[in-house]
Amino acid sequence: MSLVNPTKSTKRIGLLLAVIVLVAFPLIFNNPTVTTIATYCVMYMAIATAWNSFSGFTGYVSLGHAIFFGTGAYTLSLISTGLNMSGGFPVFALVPVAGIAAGALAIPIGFVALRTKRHTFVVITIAAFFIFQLLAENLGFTKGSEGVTLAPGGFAASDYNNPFYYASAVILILTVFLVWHIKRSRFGLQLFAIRDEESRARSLGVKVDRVKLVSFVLSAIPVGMIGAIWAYFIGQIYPQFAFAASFDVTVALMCFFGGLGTLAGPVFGALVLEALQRYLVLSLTIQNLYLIIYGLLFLAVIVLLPEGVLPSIKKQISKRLLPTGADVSFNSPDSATSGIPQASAANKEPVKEGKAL
Amino acid sequence: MTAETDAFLEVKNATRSYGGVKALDNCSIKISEGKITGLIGPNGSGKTTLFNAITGYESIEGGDVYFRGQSITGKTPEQIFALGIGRTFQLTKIFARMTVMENMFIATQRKEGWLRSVIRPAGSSEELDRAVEILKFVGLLKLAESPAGSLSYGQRKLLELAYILIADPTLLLLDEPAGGVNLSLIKELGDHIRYLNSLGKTFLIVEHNMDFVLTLCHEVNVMSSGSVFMTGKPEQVRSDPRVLDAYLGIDDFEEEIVVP
Amino acid sequence: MSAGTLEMAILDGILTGGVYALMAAGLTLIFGVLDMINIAQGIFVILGAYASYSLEHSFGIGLFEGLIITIPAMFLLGAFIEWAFIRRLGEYNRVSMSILVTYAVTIVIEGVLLLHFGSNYRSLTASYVTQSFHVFGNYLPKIYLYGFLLALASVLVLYFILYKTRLGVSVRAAMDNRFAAQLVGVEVKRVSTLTFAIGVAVTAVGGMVFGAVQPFTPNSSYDLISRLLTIVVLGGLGSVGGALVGALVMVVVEDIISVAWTPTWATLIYFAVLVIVLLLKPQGLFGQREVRAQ
Amino acid sequence: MKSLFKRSKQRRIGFVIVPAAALLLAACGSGSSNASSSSATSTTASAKPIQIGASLSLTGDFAANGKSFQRGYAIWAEQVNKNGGLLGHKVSMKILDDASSPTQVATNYQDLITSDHVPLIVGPFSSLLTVPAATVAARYGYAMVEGAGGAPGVFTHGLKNVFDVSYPVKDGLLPVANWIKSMPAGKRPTTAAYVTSNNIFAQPQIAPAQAIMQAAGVKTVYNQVFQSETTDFTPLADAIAATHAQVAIISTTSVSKVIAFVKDFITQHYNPEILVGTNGVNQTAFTSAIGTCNANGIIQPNGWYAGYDNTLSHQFVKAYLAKYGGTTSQITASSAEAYGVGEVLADAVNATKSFNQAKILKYLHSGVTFQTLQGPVKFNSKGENVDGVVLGFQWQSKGTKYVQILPASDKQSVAPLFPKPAFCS
Repeated sequence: MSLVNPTKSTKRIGLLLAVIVLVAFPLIFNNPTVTTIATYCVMYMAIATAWNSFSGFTGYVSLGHAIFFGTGAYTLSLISTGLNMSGGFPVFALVPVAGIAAGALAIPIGFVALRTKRHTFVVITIAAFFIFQLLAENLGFTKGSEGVTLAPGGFAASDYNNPFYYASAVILILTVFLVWHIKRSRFGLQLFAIRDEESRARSLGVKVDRVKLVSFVLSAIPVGMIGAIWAYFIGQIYPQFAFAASFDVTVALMCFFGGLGTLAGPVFGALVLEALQRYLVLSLTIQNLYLIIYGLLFLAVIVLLPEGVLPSIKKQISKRLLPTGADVSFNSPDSATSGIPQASAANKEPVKEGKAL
Repeated sequence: MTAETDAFLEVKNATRSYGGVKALDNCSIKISEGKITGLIGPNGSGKTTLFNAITGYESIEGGDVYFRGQSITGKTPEQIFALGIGRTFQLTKIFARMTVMENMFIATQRKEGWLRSVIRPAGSSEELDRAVEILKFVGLLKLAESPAGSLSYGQRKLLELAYILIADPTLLLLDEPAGGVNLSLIKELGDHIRYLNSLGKTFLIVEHNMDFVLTLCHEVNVMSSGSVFMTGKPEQVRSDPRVLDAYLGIDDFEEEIVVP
Repeated sequence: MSAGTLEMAILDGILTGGVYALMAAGLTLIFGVLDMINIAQGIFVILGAYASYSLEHSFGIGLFEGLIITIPAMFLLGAFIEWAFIRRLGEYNRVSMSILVTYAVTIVIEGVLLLHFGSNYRSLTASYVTQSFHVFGNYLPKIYLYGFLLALASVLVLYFILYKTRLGVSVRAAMDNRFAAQLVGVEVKRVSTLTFAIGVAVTAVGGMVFGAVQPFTPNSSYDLISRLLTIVVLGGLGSVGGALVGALVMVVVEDIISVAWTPTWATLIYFAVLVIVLLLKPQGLFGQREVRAQ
Repeated sequence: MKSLFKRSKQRRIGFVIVPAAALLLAACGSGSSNASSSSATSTTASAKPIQIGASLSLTGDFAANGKSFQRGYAIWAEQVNKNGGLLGHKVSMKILDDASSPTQVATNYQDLITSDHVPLIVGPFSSLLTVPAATVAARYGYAMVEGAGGAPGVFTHGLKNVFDVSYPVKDGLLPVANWIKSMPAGKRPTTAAYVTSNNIFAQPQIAPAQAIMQAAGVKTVYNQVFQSETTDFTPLADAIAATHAQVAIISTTSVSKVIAFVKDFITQHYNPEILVGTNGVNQTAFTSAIGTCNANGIIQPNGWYAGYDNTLSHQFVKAYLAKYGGTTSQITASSAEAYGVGEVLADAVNATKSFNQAKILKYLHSGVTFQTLQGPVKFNSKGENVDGVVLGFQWQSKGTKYVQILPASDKQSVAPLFPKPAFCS
């Protein structure tokens, strides 16, 4: 009886394959449209993984991670224009700086926001988001609503996207690696404990406030770094795009789609949703009806697959292969999120007995 | 049957009210080290409030709580837990989406840098051994990798006990451990408690199942209207007419609602 | 700043705040009873505005008379949505899932409105929309006062329902402790449906006043919902009175800063006030302190 | 754009449903926005048809204008085909939706250029999207003629391939300012209030006009920048009314804001002698919200209107009404801007007799003057239209007629209503 996953070696091979595909992809598919879409996919995969490592693991939904994306974008843009950098690879050296800036900013924001309970936390992250967007619009050094324009990368047009792709891929690999460690660490257990029964976790000696804050800060750093790469890639930032209101909901939907709180879910969700969406927008133009159908189908997914796509598939497969309930989770490291309602299990127990006075 | 002069745990004149109702009214209680102490009383007499006051879940407006001679009044639940007082809840609080084994590691505190704890795997080999031992003891080992949410109600009670035990508390407060649990498990539970007691652990147990309390406990306190009005051996309590009086007029309401 | 401007700003703030309070009152009820965040409240308000618009333009039914139709219609819509989707949310991840579900509801309604009305601005017109009263040496738009009075009346009705009716007792019990309420015989499911429906019905009134005060498109709901959420949190989740105070604080703070200093920073100051209040009182101005035990 | 749950980006997650939607739409035979090239005319375009690529905001914040642009481009393509196509090639528009997102607009142009290999592209809607779009185009040496990227920020970073056929945004209020300056001293207003939303289309208009007016002795009594998230405009409007400024200038990008201000001016019985809104005043949403009669005398600068007396413009208006029906007042300047973009691009192609982007770029930079429905267009080195003319329009005849009043020297201009008549109600 151990925590060691019996399928570790197959997982390793799968992981290795994934990394190879990630690295080789732009070399094989070198159409710039494809690599553009791939770059955004990798960006969102990293962001979703990072967001999930806080919101998915603790159950505190952040709608303010756009702050860190924007901070990263502005950090790189303002420093590179301030230093009159003329594009090229040196600009990427600012990406870690952007990550540090985002992480540093996450400390006071997290400190304030995490004092509140879940519902309030959602709203306070919204408020914080507005504050930072307004600051970006009105402060002198951010150039206000005029935005900041960066020097173009200056790479050859044929493989212009590759530096951005690989920079994002490095962040993605590091983020997944970190989150993988977090998930199997004591710290990860504490995060899940907070999600399931926060007050009880506290009373068991989990330093709840510190654990939440550390998780919040750690999740902000990759988002800031991707924000920086995005700004360099897109070439110009405006407050309303760098601090985009839709950002967190987009990412939340990706994580939900793949499986909230799992490791593979956000990566899968971001990959599928971002790629498919970009591809479909390019291949067809549908307007308002599309909103309705999309919304309805999403509702259907929520009602039918409430755990997200990956965990639901996994469950189905496990059910087929191993019909005994207790063993299902044995093969599934993500079982911590299987979300079996508490009451249903409890109700199985006979209720009224042993109550003699 | 006199209590020792320096009590292991002592609550002095605790007071707590909600609106106009006094949940604790000048309530005092002493617990002796190494004993199993019962706490009974009709519904609404303040037993759970007293538990909450001791374990830091609720503040008291007046009075003091002492543990091993030191005041622990006003400390937070985690501080009190760290002092070695563990508790369970009437409605169990387990971590439903984590596996049983993962539940076991939440309460294991180790002195390590928090930054390292972020990526170090949970559960050292000695902790794992200990968790296995405890799960074996409570009979949940075969379910170690199941999500805790899939456990039955009685199993959850056992899990709650188990994950507290891993932190090795010296005093355990159990809130209705037998409530809603089937008869065979109740017997097993009693054996577990006796065994742990023989290892030196002190218990304070709130329970409605009289047979369970009176056969298990060394000493029983009876509460009514927010204070302890008698303390004695089980046989004394059983025969004291005041205890029956205290329960009179209480309908069966509580019998219906103990289980979620 | 000339004499009377500040007083007018405060008065404006109070009147406008009343309207926001009304829109937020439904949200806070839903928050309290169903333990969820209803992102769709913004689009319900806009839907309410379009409902009034349609009645006015297609059938010549006045704004106030139209409420007789729009309130029950929104009530039924709310009951349906609760029954169809909200009820299916589990206890786990309830906050996240409620955001996602109501977000999906939002885009469906938005899509329907876009399909039917297009993306151009519409506004409700009636004589009292541009008429005014004379106060403080200034003029006060009648619609603001009517809107405020209507909002106040609606909030009073809500109060009556909550504190004087059998349903109200159930609602408050469910807000306090869903589980315990169930144990004492409250049909939490039914109460949830009714609460959601009432919360949505209120937007018929809120939407009518909102639409009379400012033009709207199907897109307008997003700004609105962000504001309503901050109001509800500022006032304290589940507190109708808190929603009123929260809304007043929001608009009055912004209005005072706007005229006494500069509109540039007015919004930011409000959000800063919100953060500071929550720092000092995490449960909001009138929120119940979270019970730490079971 | 600033609201939290705005759909523009997240809608993209809708791909799940999109295939279904696509099928459904295909089955219904609707939903295709591409101009149909099958409605062939009698011309003898022999060469194979070409596609002209564009990304427009058909959904999201800029959707209303994006759709106007789409109409403008469609009519232009139709007109070109009617006249034999471009260098003998039939043209069709390939328009992708960018949902008002800069990320998507860049992807779209990338795709148009590198996957569809469109020989020509035209610009998106909104200055906010122009730079990301033009940056991608520049990478492949494409010229980007556009009609809605006139904010100063577009021209400040040395993009060599952007050409804006509209007048530069910062010039928007100059005709009004110059008109006031030209008034005789005794008649000229002496106080002015300015209020603008914090926005790259609105804000840059204020300073140049203010400088001219102050030089002419018009004192600034109120000048504030507000946030588009503002919940309650009444105190701002009240504060302006309280200054009794003789000139009130409201610079916004949304008709809802200008409605809010004017409504309050009406209730406050504040009647400035000159009342200008930089956007939305000409829309029916505006007149119906404040009441037609109350619109009387309100001024808006713009580059074009359906009554513009220009042969190309007449042609456009006729084609528009034939294709979309409605009345002339429903044709927006945005549609005309898009059409103008097409005209300039077509001229450049015809003049260079090629689709070679380098030649087209060179020609556009050569300083020639193009004739468009909005009047002459001539680009400076930054790509701004130095010949861009800003016109001033005013509601007259109790709000029933929208007429050109500025510049006064223009033969089409009628005499302005000055001072503005009092509000009706």
